[in-house]
Amino acid sequence: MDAILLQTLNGLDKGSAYALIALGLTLIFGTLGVVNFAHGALFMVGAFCAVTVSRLLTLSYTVIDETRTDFLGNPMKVDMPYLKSWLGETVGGTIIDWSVPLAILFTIPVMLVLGYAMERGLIKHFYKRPHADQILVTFGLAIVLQELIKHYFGANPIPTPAPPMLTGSFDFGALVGMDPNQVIYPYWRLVYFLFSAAIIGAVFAFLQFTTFGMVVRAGMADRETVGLLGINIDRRFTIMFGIAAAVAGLAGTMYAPIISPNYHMGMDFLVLSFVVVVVGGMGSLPGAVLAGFLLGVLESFSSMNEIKNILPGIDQIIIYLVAIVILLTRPRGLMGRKGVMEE
Amino acid sequence: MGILEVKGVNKRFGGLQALGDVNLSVTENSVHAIIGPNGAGKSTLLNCLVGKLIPDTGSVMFNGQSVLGRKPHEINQMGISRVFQTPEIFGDLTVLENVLIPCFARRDGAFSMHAFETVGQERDMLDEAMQMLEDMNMADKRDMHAASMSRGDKRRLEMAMCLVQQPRLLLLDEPTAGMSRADTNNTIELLKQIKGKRDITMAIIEHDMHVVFSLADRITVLAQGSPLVEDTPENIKGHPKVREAYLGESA
Amino acid sequence: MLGLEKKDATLLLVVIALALAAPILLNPFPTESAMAQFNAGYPDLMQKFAIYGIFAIGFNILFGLTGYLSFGHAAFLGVGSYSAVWMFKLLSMNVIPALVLAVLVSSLFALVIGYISLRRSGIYFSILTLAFAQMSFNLAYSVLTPITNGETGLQLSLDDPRILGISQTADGGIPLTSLFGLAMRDSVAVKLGGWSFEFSVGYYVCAILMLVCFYLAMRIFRSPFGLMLRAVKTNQTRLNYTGLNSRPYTLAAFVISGMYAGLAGGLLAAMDPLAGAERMQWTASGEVVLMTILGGAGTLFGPVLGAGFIKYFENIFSKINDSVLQNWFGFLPDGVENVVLWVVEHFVGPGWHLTLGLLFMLVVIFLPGGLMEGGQRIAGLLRGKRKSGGDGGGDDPEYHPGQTPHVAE
Amino acid sequence: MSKSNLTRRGVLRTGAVAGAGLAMPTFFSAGSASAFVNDPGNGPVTLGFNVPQTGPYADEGADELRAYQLAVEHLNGGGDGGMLNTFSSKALQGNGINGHKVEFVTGDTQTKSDAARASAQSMIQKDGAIMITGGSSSGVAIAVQGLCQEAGVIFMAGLTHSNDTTGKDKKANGFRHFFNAYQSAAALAPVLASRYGKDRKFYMLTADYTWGWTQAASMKAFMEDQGWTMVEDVRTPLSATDFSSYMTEVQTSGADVLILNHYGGNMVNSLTNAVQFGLKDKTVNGKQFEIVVPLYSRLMAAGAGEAVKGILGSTNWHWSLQDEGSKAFVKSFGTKYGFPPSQAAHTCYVQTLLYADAVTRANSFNPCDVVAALEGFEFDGLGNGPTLYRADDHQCFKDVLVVQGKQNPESQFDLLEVVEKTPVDKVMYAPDNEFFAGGDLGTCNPGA
Repeated sequence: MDAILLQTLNGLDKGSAYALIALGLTLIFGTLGVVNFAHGALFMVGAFCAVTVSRLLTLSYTVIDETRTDFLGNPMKVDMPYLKSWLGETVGGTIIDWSVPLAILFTIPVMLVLGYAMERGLIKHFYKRPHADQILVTFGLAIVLQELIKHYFGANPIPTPAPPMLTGSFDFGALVGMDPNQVIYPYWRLVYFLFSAAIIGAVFAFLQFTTFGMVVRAGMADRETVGLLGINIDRRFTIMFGIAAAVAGLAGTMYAPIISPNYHMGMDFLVLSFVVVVVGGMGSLPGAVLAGFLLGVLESFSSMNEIKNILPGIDQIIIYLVAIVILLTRPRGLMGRKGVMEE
Repeated sequence: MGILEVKGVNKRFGGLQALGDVNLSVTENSVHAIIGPNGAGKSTLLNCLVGKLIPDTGSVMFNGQSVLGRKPHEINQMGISRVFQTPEIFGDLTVLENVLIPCFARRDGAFSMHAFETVGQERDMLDEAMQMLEDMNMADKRDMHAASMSRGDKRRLEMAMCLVQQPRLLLLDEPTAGMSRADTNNTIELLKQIKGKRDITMAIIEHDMHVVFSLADRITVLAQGSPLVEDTPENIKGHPKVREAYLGESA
Repeated sequence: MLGLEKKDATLLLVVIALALAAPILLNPFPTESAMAQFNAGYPDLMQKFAIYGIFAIGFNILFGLTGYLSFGHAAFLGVGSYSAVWMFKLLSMNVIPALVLAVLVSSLFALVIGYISLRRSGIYFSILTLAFAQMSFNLAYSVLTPITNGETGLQLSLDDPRILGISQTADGGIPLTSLFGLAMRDSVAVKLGGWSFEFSVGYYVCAILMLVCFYLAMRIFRSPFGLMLRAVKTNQTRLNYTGLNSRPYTLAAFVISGMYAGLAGGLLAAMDPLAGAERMQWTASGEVVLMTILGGAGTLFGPVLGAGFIKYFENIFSKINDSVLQNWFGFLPDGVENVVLWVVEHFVGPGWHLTLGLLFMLVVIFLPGGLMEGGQRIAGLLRGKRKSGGDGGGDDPEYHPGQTPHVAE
Repeated sequence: MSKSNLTRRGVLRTGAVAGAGLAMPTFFSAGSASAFVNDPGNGPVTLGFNVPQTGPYADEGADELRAYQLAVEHLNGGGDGGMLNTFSSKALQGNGINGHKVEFVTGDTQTKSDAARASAQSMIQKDGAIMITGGSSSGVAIAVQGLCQEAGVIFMAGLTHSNDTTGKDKKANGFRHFFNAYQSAAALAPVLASRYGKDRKFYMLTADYTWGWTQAASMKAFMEDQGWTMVEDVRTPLSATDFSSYMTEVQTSGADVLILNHYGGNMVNSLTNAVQFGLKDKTVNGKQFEIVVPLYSRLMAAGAGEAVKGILGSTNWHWSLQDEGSKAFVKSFGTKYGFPPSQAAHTCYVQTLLYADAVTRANSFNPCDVVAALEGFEFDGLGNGPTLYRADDHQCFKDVLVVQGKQNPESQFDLLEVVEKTPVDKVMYAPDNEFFAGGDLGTCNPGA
């Protein structure tokens, strides 16, 4: 029972990352009709925004410590972050510790600008081109982004811890009235889940309750008609691209403490998130979110020993297996509309 | 006994009765028009004839064989060709290639692996296709990209593609929809020419009365999914029910 | 010639000439010169050119003609390699049975995967093929290790029970793959002035098979069958209402291209008897998509060109390291040299991926028809105003500038 | 550059005359040029450094490349000579290899066996490399080793830890200086038993591929010998990035030790996840819960950050060692690059020196002579103490370091501390040990 509860939690947690990426992909696809293979790279860039902020906050000058020696026997050079010397050990230290949540403030403008630039500079020219061209050009862009990151941050993962207050784990089981010490869950993962839920909620609310959102939704349904009304739909779609990029970026930023950011994490998520989008139904936002959580939970359950003992290797293929079954039984995915991306 | 016999066809979509007890008989070598206001069930009926929809009850017999449950390509192989509202052609191919494809389909059936002969070696097929293009006055356009032609030419090409199959029944789905008066007249002329040159049965779904009365031998009027009346054009013109249900509004 | 029209016959002759003379053409720089770095005329790379050429030609029969974008074709390449290596282990070191089995097994796989995947079109088809390929890869890497030898890759060993052959050579080595005694590794080196050219048996086996595949693809392109496949791409509705069943056509194209992939996989193993699981990974499937589109999907020669381009980058650019760069730019004044080095370093050696990514973007943005379109444009410029449309380039049946409706849908 | 010419008959001899008017082409046929492939003749000798430059192990590859460049510099008489000065064999004089100036080419393995073989092929066929070395994973090492055997050049393996490299996939032309999974387990087992007690229940997460399996099998065998009991050995997909669902299983299993048979990105993520889930602070069966990482890489461990503190594992070499060889190497590497070398860099540097020394002692570049010179070679002064290159399987035998994540690191490089040196006789095994059985070195292949 406790195992099932824990795996559900894990699944929701995994699922929330999938859902956030798939949400952005679907927004872009639904509004602009573009298949964006660079979306995983945007997630990765978001994670490196967290790394960048933590590096910026720890910008240091070097002090020579004569009492210690480095590995070559020379006097040790010690890095002293400016923040600590300006604001003192406690305040400066606390700010540095909170670099990941602080990075959100940095990620949002960076991703909006990056998304805006991507759309205006590149994607715009591909609306009328075949999807294969869109896939290729965004795939090329993904490689370029990832190689640039690798060039400046290296190939190894970079640890980016959560604030000390949120690093530990807590007894989730005891909270919900089970035996203590049975269901231990890390704080940050709960934070991540809540954060994702908030972002998903915000995006839906934005689309549902603002005029801007209404126009965008109308545009997703029927672009021509909205265009006929004299509304500049393209401009709004550009902004939607920025928002989609920001959602992916935020997903990445907050993911940094869970998985140390590395330059290829975008590609790791890309294929999965495409599967999620297709399983959910191309162009369906609720579908993307639902499929994200569903696949996350299934993935978690498939790694349970009881299940692995019956079907060895099932955790290797579960996602793909589910994708195949759903696509064969529900041709348009779970919640897809008719006619999207068919002939 | 007509070449196409529709008996007691019903089709529901959820709560909506799209077709209710439709009976229809198309005599060989006649031009049979099916008319009716929007939402009368014309398209649903057509889709039942070509295999895109399967009726809930009833039978559709073509030349003595049921078409129900068959796929569109099987029905075509039985001898029914279809002209669409907006011309469906192979836009990326040349005009000649467009006409060649039905030639091959007629000779080789629904699937064949002629992967090793070049198209250029198929003299018979080429001759036949060229002959058809000449008949349709399109021989000079043989190497054009089909997508780059005018709408009228596309319609003409689509007709050529259907006719080269020598179908026993040609289904036309609002062949003049959205056309100018001049284009419509040209299309009527074209159809008359076609009819004059060969033995062919046509079923036309149309709401342009001008077209219908110029071409049809018999007319079925559909209203709310059921045939209201079936008769010759002259009688239909004067039929009170028809005037009430349909012509009254537009006349 | 060979039942081809004049234009195609000319193209075939040109490709034959290029393929046969490749060992010379690809080594344009004298061995000792600084530019020798860019020579590509060594057996392994030339074999890769030919093999991935076959892979891309086959992929193009599916994608270029029918517009169905498979993201799982690497699975067939991998299956072909595994079958071939097993044949070497169990039967004989002759490449013929290995290649035959590779083609057969991959065609079976393609039949099953294609039968299921082709029930959907557009991007749903792409994801289905991707899912199958990823499952094959994941399983080959882990659970199926007894058959695939997992991470290490399936290799020959000294105790293979080779029925028609010896387990070990007299001097205790593993026997070489061969064609009736002519070993794939054999080669003749020719020195001519400062140049050195190497003619390898393996390369010519690959090249001849590539030419055969190219010729077959050409016949398919020009056949009624090929016409139907192109019709599938442009309008499936009309095709069905013309009495043609599109499913067997697409399935046939899928299986044919799977067989091409299997042959390519078998040849990889024949040249170098190892089959690794990562040959089946989705990135490997992506690579053949890139090759085909980079060269020009739907064109006959484009995929071969694209394959050559990517393999060239992978093998030549990645080997340019700091000391090579310093060699080249050593003549510059120090400050300038450092700047140049800093810029160039981004793009070579470890940065070759970046160069490749940029190249894709540039080609896709400016040359939607791939490198073939680039070639045609240059040819057009050279021809100048002598011709304005009419016959020839204007209505090249291979080139479809229009929107391809269900590519990746 | 003279190339190999392997034809058995003068296939093209008649066509040769066609080059009339040009300089007369020279053809080579078997035996006319040399007894082995890529003979340097009187010119410089080319070594091929085949390391991952792209992909997840790129940083490790870059460090290996630094070590190789340093080794070439030292061999050619540049720099401070590094471990040339402490090496027990004094054959190397700083005049290249056996008087031949050393040049090198580099390639990218991408950590894929296909790409690694293609890259090695190009070095052998195009650049005339006579020895290939490098790599950062066992799959690649075994694949390239097989290729070198066929092509007839020497392969000096870089970082490869699987038993198979010198076990069932061993080759006459291939040599491994790095230790292996069996030795890791052998070295760790007594330390684990003495620190954590005899009565422990351990749970293993194992990367689901060959290396992971050999590591897991070795750990299981040795820990059970120490009286520990295994609760479960769970295989995780190589592609996994989030191990949370596996951690959940650990939590509820009743085990009190977790052994992570993971490497690279897998190790970083699984260790981070384990700590996130509070396993390090857990008490089970009245005992403190412990985590063990059998194979440590300092470069990778950095990615796990704080999580490595206090975690035991093994390593081939560490820069903080205080023997003369290690000190000399750290000094020349650190002076040149500004940071200490990794264990990957160390093994690559040592392998290059060992090859050069063997050629010099044999006075021949012929791979078969080099093999003979390396087999059974005993040496010291290269950082691991007295070492034997065993003739039976071409595996080096030396002390194995047991290390622990440092609680109070002084710098970003100061992540691990050596807590125990398991002497070589504890990690020695018979060539036909069950974990290594099934392979056959075969005979050396000189290629021509």
